[in-house]
Amino acid sequence: MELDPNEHALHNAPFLWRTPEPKKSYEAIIVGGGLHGLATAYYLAKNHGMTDIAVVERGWLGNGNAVRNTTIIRSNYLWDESAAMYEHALKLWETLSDELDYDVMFSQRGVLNLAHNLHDVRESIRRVEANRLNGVDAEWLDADAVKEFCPIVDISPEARYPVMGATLQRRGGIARHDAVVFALGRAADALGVDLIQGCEVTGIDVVDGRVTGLQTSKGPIAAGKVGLVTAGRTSLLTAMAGFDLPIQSHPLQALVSEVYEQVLNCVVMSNAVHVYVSQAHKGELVMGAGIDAFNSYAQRGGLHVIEEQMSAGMELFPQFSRARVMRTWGGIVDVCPDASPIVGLTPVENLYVNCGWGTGGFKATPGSGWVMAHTIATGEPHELNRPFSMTRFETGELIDEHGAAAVAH
Amino acid sequence: MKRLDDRGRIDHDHSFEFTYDGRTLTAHPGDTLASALLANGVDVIGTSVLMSRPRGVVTDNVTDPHAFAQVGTGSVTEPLMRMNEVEVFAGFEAEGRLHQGLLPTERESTRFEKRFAHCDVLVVGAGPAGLSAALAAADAGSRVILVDDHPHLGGALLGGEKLIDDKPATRWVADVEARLRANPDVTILTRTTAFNNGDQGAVALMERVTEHLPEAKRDGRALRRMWQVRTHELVVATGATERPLVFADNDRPGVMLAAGVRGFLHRFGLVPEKLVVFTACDDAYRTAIDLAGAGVDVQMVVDVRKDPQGSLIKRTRELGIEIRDNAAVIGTDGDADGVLTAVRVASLDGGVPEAIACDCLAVSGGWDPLFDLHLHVSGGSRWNRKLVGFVPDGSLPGIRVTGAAAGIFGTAGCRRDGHVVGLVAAEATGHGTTADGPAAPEGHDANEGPTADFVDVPGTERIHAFVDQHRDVALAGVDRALGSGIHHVEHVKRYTLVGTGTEQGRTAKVNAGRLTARHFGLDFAEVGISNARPLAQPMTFGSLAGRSLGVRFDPVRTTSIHPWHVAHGAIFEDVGQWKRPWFFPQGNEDMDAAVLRECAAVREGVGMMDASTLGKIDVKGKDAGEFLDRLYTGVMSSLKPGRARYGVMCKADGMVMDDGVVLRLADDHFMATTTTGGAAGVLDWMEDFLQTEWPYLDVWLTSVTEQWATVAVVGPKAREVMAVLAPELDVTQDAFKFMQLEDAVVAGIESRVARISFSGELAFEINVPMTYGLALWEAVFAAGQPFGITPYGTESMHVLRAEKGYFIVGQETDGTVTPLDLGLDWMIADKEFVGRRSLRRSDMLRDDRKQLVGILPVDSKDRLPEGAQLIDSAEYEIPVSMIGHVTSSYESSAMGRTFGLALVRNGRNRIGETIYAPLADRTVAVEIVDAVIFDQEGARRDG
Amino acid sequence: MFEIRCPYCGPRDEPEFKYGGQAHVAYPADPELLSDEEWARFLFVRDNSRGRYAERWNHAAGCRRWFNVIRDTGTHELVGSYRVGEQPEDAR
Amino acid sequence: MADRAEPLAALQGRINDAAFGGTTLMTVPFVAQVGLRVEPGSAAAGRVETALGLELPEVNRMSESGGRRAIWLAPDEWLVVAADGEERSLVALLEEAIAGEGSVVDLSANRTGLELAGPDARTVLATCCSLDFHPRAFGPGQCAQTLIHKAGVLVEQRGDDRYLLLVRPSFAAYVAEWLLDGMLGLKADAAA
Ligand SMILES: Cc1cc2nc3c(=O)[nH]c(=O)nc-3n(C[C@H](O)[C@H](O)[C@H](O)COP(=O)(O)OP(=O)(O)OC[C@H]3O[C@@H](n4cnc5c(N)ncnc54)[C@H](O)[C@@H]3O)c2cc1C
Ligand SMILES: NC(=O)c1ccc[n+]([C@@H]2O[C@H](COP(=O)([O-])OP(=O)(O)OC[C@H]3O[C@@H](n4cnc5c(N)ncnc54)[C@H](O)[C@@H]3O)[C@@H](O)[C@H]2O)c1
Ligand SMILES: Cc1cc2nc3c(=O)[nH]c(=O)nc-3n(C[C@H](O)[C@H](O)[C@H](O)COP(=O)(O)O)c2cc1C
Ligand SMILES: [Zn+2]
Repeated sequence: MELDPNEHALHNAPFLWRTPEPKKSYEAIIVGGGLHGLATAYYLAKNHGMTDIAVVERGWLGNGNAVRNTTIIRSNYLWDESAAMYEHALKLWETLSDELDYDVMFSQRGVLNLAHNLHDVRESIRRVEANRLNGVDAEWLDADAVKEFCPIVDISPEARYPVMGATLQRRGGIARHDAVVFALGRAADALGVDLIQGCEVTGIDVVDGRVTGLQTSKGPIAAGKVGLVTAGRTSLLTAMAGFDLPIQSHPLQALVSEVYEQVLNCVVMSNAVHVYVSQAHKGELVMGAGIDAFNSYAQRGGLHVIEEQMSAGMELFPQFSRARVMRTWGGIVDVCPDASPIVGLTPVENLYVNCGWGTGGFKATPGSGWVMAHTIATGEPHELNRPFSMTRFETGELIDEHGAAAVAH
Repeated sequence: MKRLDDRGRIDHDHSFEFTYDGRTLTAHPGDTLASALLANGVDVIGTSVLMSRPRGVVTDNVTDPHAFAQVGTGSVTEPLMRMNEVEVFAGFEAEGRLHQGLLPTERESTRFEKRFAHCDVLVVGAGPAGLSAALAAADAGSRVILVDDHPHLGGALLGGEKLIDDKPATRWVADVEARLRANPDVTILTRTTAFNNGDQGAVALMERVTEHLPEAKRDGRALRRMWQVRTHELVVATGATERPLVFADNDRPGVMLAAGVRGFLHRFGLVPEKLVVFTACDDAYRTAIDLAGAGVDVQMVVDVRKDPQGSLIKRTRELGIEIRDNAAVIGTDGDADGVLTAVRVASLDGGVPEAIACDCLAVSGGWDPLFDLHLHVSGGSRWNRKLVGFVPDGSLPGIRVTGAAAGIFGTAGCRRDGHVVGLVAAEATGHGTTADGPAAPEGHDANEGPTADFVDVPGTERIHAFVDQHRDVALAGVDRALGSGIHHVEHVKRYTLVGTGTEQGRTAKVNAGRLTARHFGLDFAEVGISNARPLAQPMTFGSLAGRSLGVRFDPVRTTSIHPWHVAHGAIFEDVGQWKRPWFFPQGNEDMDAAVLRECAAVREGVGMMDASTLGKIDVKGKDAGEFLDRLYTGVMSSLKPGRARYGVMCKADGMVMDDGVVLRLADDHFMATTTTGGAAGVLDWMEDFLQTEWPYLDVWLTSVTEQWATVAVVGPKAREVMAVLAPELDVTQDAFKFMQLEDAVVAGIESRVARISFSGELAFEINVPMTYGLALWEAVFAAGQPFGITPYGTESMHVLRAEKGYFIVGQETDGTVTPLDLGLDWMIADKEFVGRRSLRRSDMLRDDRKQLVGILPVDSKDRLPEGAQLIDSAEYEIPVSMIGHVTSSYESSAMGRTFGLALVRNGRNRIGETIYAPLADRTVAVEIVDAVIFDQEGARRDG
Repeated sequence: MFEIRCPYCGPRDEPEFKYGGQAHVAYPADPELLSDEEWARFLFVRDNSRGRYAERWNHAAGCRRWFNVIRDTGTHELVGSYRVGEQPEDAR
Repeated sequence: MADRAEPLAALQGRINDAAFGGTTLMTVPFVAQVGLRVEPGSAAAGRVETALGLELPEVNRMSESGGRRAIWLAPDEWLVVAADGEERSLVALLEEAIAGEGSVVDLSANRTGLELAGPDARTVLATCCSLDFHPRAFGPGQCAQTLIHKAGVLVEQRGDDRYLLLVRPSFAAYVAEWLLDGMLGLKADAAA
């Protein structure tokens, strides 16, 4: 089903947001009008009653990874800390459209993670078992069951890397990236949050170890508290505040095909062959490519990564041969050494950071906003984000999500 | 439309039949699907995406928002093919599907190829600018590739009646083409689209090799070929595209773009009966003039501008064509099928509209330079108010935009600019000399007037005045978006979907941006248009994958012994790119039965295994021992020549990275073995430290993984087999100890034999040059027959080593496990090694870390799945706290029971305790035991 | 797809190379002397700036040498390459 | 000694049949191959040159004399190739020459050879290798380590239109599959 853009013209357009100029000062400012920034602002207002707040965004709302991701939502992560965080988010997704009164097109069509060798199988079962005991829905399917669930996957044993089975999270799925931006922005605006676009933060004022305000392209703005929610550009911002993060920013490319009648009824991800693909509501195939190895802020990567993706895709879905890549793009993903985010306090008082979601933070959107809002409002991490602190890199208490589910989208 | 016999570049003398929507139609060689349909009077080619409105062909090129078809049938059907690009042939089949194509349902075997190419100057677009550039660069001595997406060179010159040097422009084209073809360093590719521009001149092209031919004439050749060009200089001469105007019912079949109408005349000899032209620029007058010249009844030119001047307008008047200035088409009328029958024209100052009968309305809102290849690498653009079009802004290294793509709209200017750009590009590649004059400035020909900044007709009905005809977005849709508070074009795009269709809104985006700017009273130069991205044209997955499929997708690596494994019915396991025998079933055995048999043979008699895939690194030099000491947790420098030692290495973060046995061959010579999957990574790791951290060490590394094949002879009877194979070699315990190496002739092959055991049994690993691997294997198999020698695979190997508590990298470890967690405290020598410091971090010192232990299910028949989680109590409620997981789990023939290995919190202090594996269908009690379960004294390794 | 100049073999396509992150970060001479914080910095923190950046590449499919490249992380311009032991000014 | 296995035995038939229009693919008989690591310009390198009777070639080049040739692999690395059976004597000769200042490793089984020759050889390579083999960029006596799609190879131009590819045996079939497929496509083009 797709929205008819004209039909609504006959009715009054639902209002999305105001375009305010920044006030002189705010109780709290969120830097970054991506999904996590918008969700943070929304929950600050809604859960914590803070309305003297602003989101400052250098471009337009959503112009970072928010609109560039492949929209896969799932919570079947291996480690307890991650599973708790993502499951919290998934539960929020399940009621988000109703709560925000705006259809974010969350479709729980199921996410398959394919296993192609014995190592994959072992790690998949390990994850399914851990998920189940953490209260996260997860199933192991053998190859025939995979075929039954997703008939267009090629499971023939002659394949270079035959499908040996898959994990399935039925509650996982996709949502419409742009709609989520509209929905969260509208809800935050309605609660009084100033969404300030075209406002780039160029400096962070720190006095006696404590943040007091921001320098921006629209002038200085004072702030009692500041949350940095700037994904791939976070290193540039923390440098303004005088500290570094263990983050590298990489291009991650994705692509969409032209629009076809529905052929793919679920999300399929494969680690060994490196594919993740779904078919959006409108009918375009949405596919993610591998990460480009180098770091970059250019929002683009190499075509060879896409070419490899196409070979991998054809291995699993031979009938995609005549599907066409219509548009490719790259986001800037903020990758942490353990493939888990950093959400919490910083060395600067009243300055909080939420980043490192890397290739997989879309699914966390409501959960991330929820715990970030808690952290900003109370000055203490929420129980769920406590393990995701910066200090884990010193103690070694990493939450290493590379091993079991290396395709972290 | 009607076909004129004396016009166009098609072969009028021949014709053939093809099928569209099940109807049999005729076409001529040279026809595209679009021209063929127009010639057959197929005005309605399908319906639109949201409103199901009838739609027709709009123009003669790939920017057409409607002209898409589903081509072919069965497994070779291809959705959304461009009707203006697809050439028809006898037997061609297509169906009108303007959106939502159909994917085939089966695998196809069509060939899509790739080719690499290199050049000094790549010229994209063979219009006057591109041809001039290519010729100048080639004449200067550069290696040139010239590409154009049409079957013929000439670009816009093919769709008009221009003169160059007083001769028809096509004569000039032919002349330039001949000169280029005569140059051996020039490659000309027609029917080829440049679709992606990457960094440092990496340009991707797609050539339609046999697509225009009937299946029978393709003869096994590729349908398409992707070219991966690396060019020093890229010349973008891709021309410009025309954009429409917005008015009520502007989507009716019969409403077309002006240059398209002209193109259909000149390229295909097609003309309407009665024409009206509606324009905001001079160029569309060419359509009126040319069609009048072809005998078409040109009713009127409706021009939104007041009192336009210039030679084209003058000429139009001279032909007696009525020009209605300061006027607009405010609506259109159609017949029962919706096809255009009349337009309604009114003055922009108001007044009564006048209906004018026509079957074609040729519209032009102006021209948009097309420079995607510059945008692909983050090139900028700026709005040129005078041209009323976007032009490239700023220059990028190695990329030059010329001709109409750069906003130079006159043919003479295009030639001039192309020539200069060609010379400059050649010079940049070290050929020729500086250009002989200035390039041409952007702008129209001197005889052409300015384009009006005009998008939609004031007061137009909103619902059926289309901005994006492909996505069915009308003014009303844009209004609604703009009424919601958004004002950024990207938000408008994402709200309305303008420009997100398969032609990426080529005819829509600029108008949508201008409407947005006007609505908010903003300057369009600031508002801009939504982002353009690759690909310049959509390309199929299959053609981008090329031949990298199946056996060519990823290497299948096998050892020299592999043919024997295949011949003896081995079932294989993928380990990285290697295929390794997993088990060797006999008769109807399943895996469990085969593995029990194989393991029993090894423990009771003798087994043999192909261990050739293990990584092997030759380490040579005076400092080789010191070097290895710095990388392994243990000490290697104290090893005596002729002896071997097991080693583990960590990443800098202290986590186990790889393990293997290190053999000392001489004082300054070692060979380190690695895991199969880790081989490349370990060598890279070693080289990294050697080259960048310790370049002063005298050490030389060489990969010898594939120099050596390794056959392991394992079991209590291994000595007896060895005695047969190597009569010269003293294999007695005293002469040949555990972890000792000997050079020996084995089965007549010069070998290096080592007593290394991964099973706890007496074992000999025989290493011979890879080419002798199969011969050795066969000899071992033959010599072992009297002892019942049993080939075994990786599964049995895993069972045997697990019984001994040996971990497998990647199975017991996952990047979060330290050597201490594995109980390898004894291997942490008192010296610095990479990663050591990490073992002192607080989290590494916690006593409740997960540690490697053995587990025995209380029910000795119950085999746990690997990956099962472990908890403290038999009763539990979800969520439950997990204390570890089962890393390995097997049935042991030696012990007659199931067992496993697990990582368990504080596990080593909990030996003897019972914990639980809560499975979906049952909860299994398991006892924690020492990781070494079988033969704890190690009595068996010496036989 | 980058074309990277190996200082030994010459310009080659990116797939022949392996990326190695920020250049000029030495393994600490005596890790035992470092605090947990200092050690964590070495292990995990690398420059992530926008603009000209000195980074390591290994010509994995060619001469297997590690070398350094100056690249602009904002534009992908490859300014030059230089050998291990040389300084960025040597970049050609 | 026992028989040696040809790494490409299983593909030999297809390799033989691939020829078209004078372009051929062939497997290459066994040769002795020895890996040499030595500091260029050092005394040891000088002794190696004397012992081999040839100059150690510069980057991306090969030098040849008396049936032996040295192929440049890296700034301090060469592959020395000689007739089958010479590996032992060659190792001994080189060991003696370097006298502990470097490394000499018998790699005779570590790579296997494929020879591609004929008027379309360059185009066949262009189907799977990104190097520029145009005569302006690559000529006889030149060599390079590069990729055939995802497999490493050492390419050496042995004459006009004649290329030797040395490949690890476990990748040989993969490389052959690419070359055979390239030839198949070009054969069809040539026929059209
Ligand atoms: C190709 C791709 C595929 C992906 N696929 C998935 C997937 O399938 N599932 C999934 O869960 N996740 C996926 N992700 C990851 C996901 O997109 C991100 O983790 C998530 O969107 C990041 O959160 P965010 O919304 O806060 O970041 P962003 O949307 O990037 O928000 C950061 C914002 O900060 C702004 N900003 C930066 N600097 C400044 C400054 N100085 N001043 C003011 N504002 C500033 C930026 O403009 C931007 O709008 C994918 C990412 C990519 C690139
Ligand atoms: N008077 C006007 O308003 C006006 C406006 C625009 C153009 N023109 C005329 O058009 C001509 C422009 O000459 P030109 O040489 O700049 O361009 P051109 O339009 O003559 O040639 C460009 C060629 O490039 C091809 N092409 C475009 N993108 C391609 C791609 N990605 N890959 C491969 N081929 C691609 C096109 O199909 C075309 O054949 C001149 O004659 C000019 O007078 C006039
Ligand atoms: C799930 C999803 C579906 C998309 N579908 C389309 C589409 O149908 N048409 C289109 O042109 N772009 C589509 N896009 C891509 C966007 O147009 C755009 O490229 C992407 O949001 C990144 O923005 P950028 O290209 O401006 O950098 C889609 C993107 C996503 C994430
Ligand atoms: Zn190199």
